Amino acid sequence: MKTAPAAAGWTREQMAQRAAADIPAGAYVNLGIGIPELVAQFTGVDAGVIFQTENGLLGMGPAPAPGHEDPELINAGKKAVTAIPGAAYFHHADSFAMIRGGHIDICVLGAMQVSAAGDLANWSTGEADAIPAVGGAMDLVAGVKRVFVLTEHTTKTGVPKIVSACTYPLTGRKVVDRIYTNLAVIQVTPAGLVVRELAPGISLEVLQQHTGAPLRLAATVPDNSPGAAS
Amino acid sequence: MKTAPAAAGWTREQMAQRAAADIPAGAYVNLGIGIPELVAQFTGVDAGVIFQTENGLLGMGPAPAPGHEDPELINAGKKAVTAIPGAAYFHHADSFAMIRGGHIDICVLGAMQVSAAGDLANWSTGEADAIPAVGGAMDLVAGVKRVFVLTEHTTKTGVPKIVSACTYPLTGRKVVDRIYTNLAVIQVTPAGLVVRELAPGISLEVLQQHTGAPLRLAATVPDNSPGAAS
Amino acid sequence: MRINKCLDSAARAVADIHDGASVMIGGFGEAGSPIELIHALIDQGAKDLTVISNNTGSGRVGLAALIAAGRVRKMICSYPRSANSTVFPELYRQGRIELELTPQGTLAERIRAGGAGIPAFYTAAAVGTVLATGKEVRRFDGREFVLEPGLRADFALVKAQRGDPYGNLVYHKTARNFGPIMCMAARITIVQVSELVAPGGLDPETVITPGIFVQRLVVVAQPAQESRLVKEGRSYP
Amino acid sequence: MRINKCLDSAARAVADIHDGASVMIGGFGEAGSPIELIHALIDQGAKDLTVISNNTGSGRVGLAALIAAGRVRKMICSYPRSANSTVFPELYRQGRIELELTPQGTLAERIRAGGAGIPAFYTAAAVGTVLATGKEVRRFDGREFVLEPGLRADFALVKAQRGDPYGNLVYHKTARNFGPIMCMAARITIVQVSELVAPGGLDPETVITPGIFVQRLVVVAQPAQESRLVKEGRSYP
Repeated sequence: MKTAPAAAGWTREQMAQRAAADIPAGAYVNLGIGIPELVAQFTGVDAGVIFQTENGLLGMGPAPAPGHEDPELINAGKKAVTAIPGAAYFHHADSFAMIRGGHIDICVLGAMQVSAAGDLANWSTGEADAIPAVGGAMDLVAGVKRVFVLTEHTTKTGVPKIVSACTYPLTGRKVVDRIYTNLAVIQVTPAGLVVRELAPGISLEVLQQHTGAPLRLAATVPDNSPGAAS
Repeated sequence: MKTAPAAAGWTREQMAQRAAADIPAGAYVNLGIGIPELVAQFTGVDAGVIFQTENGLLGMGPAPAPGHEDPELINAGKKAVTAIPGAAYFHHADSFAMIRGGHIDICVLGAMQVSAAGDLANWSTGEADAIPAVGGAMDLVAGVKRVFVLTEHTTKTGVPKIVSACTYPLTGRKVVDRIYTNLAVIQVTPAGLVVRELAPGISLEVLQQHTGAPLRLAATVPDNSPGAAS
Repeated sequence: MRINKCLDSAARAVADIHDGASVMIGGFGEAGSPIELIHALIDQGAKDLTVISNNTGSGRVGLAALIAAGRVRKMICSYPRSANSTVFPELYRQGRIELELTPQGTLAERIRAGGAGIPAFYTAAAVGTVLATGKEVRRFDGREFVLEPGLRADFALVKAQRGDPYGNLVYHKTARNFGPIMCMAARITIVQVSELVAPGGLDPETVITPGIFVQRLVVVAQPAQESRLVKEGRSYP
Repeated sequence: MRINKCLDSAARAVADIHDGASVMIGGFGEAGSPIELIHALIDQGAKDLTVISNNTGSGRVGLAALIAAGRVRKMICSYPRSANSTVFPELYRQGRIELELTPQGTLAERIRAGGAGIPAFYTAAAVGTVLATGKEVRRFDGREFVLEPGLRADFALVKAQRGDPYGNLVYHKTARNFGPIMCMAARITIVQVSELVAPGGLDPETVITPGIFVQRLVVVAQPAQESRLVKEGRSYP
């Protein structure tokens, strides 16, 4: 069993797939930029899931075929997308009415840091020469019913992103419900962080070494060990 | 020259026409229920004037021909209307955003009482068994740039509607710009009520007898006396 | 597994409206009034309702019939009297129904705020009048405004022209009125449409209510016209 | 005598934008960015502008070119950095441009409130973060909210798809974004449309911006695509 920065676990696609599996039919979902965008590959309209993008589209479909991009049909990451049959366009105030008003069921966001209390930091390093850019992140975490974080478990240099208390400027306090990383699925509870699932080959001990806040195992955790029947 | 309740002056149509003459080209106008509705007969889209009705239509046209009424195309008085080419429909919050946001240039309203300070009472007698019903009147007087009152000068029993201070519950304080009655056109100014025009055959003395607040004559008043050249 | 919010009857759509529920009911006069949903609610029997609607209905059908049946404890509205409106005035004078009178634009904005997650906002409407009594007054840029709370409800009953199974809606002329904002402000929004189309049957540029704001949809192909029923002297049930 | 808000050039439409003016500029990235109106504003020369726009442009065309020309004293926006965005970051690091950073939904709602005559409202966004510093915090139903002021401007520059002489507008897909609310919130709203139709040429059920919110209209039949200009390394002027 590995212990050090080399802990690998799930791929980005597997992380996205794991998060997608927790999105129930009937859900309206907003996907953040980066790994969260991959979630759309594993669920969608056929599974009863509809994606909202805060720049004014409910019913966002996949990227268009090359050469069919419309520079005025984009997602919040300013990438070309499509609209599904049954989509709707609206302006920014209506879009954030949707978000702020609690109509979006789940948003899946990236993170720089998540605290044991569910605080999220994902918009600024707070450094003096950084250009602060918040976008819709603060509105999303304040308004959406459940916030999923989907992120590598540590930074590229192995520094834990899951911490006792965030050191970066916050996006919101006590807003994160669940954390999906390459190593585990972790639930934020009033009693702290609870590991619901471990990636294959990852033990609680290894996970804890890469985590800056205390973890405990849920009562039932699926057996994802390499030898288990799949 | 007559003095008593028999003071007649302008007809309702003439009152409406007089008010319409003061609506400049380019104006967006909301018309209240009653005599104000008649204003639409004397100005409109060909004069560069567009009517809004607060139940969700910009570009309200005249009543439809008999038999062509649509019970879902109505004005604020719940009468059948039409929509001009170049009209737009919208919902109630957008409609009152238009009103509250100062986008309507003029509204023409009926009145139960108007005070010398421009206070308006037009929604309730305040009696114990009256059913209070305010509709959009308070939003209109608070939001529209200029409020014209169009009303008979007195009640049917000859009681002045223009008073020193309203005794009925207010619709708004210091909101009325101008008053058009069957007897005169009166401007509300910080220095009190100023008569800008007298109906034919009406003297300032007669007007004052039918008015519950002090009046003074404007520097220049058009000669509407019966003998004057027209 | 695709989303499909259509139910096969108005009765099923309103089945879980509970005693004491707050219910927004669309319409400005008869335009946009969801008369078949209201009649289903009368049949269903829920009582002690708080109804949020601009008017109080006319004759003895639709909203007026719901009030006449004694099901409404309180009305929040801007204009509780109109032509052919006798039911509410009678009960009100008898002290048998409560009234929260709100300026129409404030009512609309309170509903929109409720749906948009805004707990309160300031407006100049009603400043200096009896309808501002007891409300916080605050000055911005030298002008006075009153604080008004957002308004939400357990249920909304709304009439639209056309919808798709996702709940996307378009309306008909001035029947749009309170529909789009009430859809936003209720926990469960129930809509009657005259016509149902497949997903993609509505141009996404022209959708007025995005489906996210609608929970249930019922087709009423030929909705009754309230003013005609009133003229004919009909009453419900 | 009928209303006709069309002008024959972007230059005439922006001629009276004064030094020190506040200017809302539509668009989310390049989608909906009124690039020809911005270029006309660069030519016109107004300076010390406060610009309200979600982003700060990219490359050295459009909004980025206006900033590069030193005409913008202050930006109010939610996301001042993006791909190919170098002009704003450089000036910001040099202390030569002011930034008021606002969460995107709060920015949108402040603009909508400004246009709707609401001087201030409460929102939960940014509560407990540095962006709530100095703002009034208030509890409603046990939850904290911050007070945010409505936002108005002297001018708005907006891009739409089609318009009529009364100023009624429809937009194109996600280029709609901030356009409709900025039209509401400016004293003078100037719109470039790709296509002009006669009154009645837009279905009144599908109008997104009613003409009352628009003061001037210019036809730009083939608007430039910002990302293409950036790719080609173009700069304005």
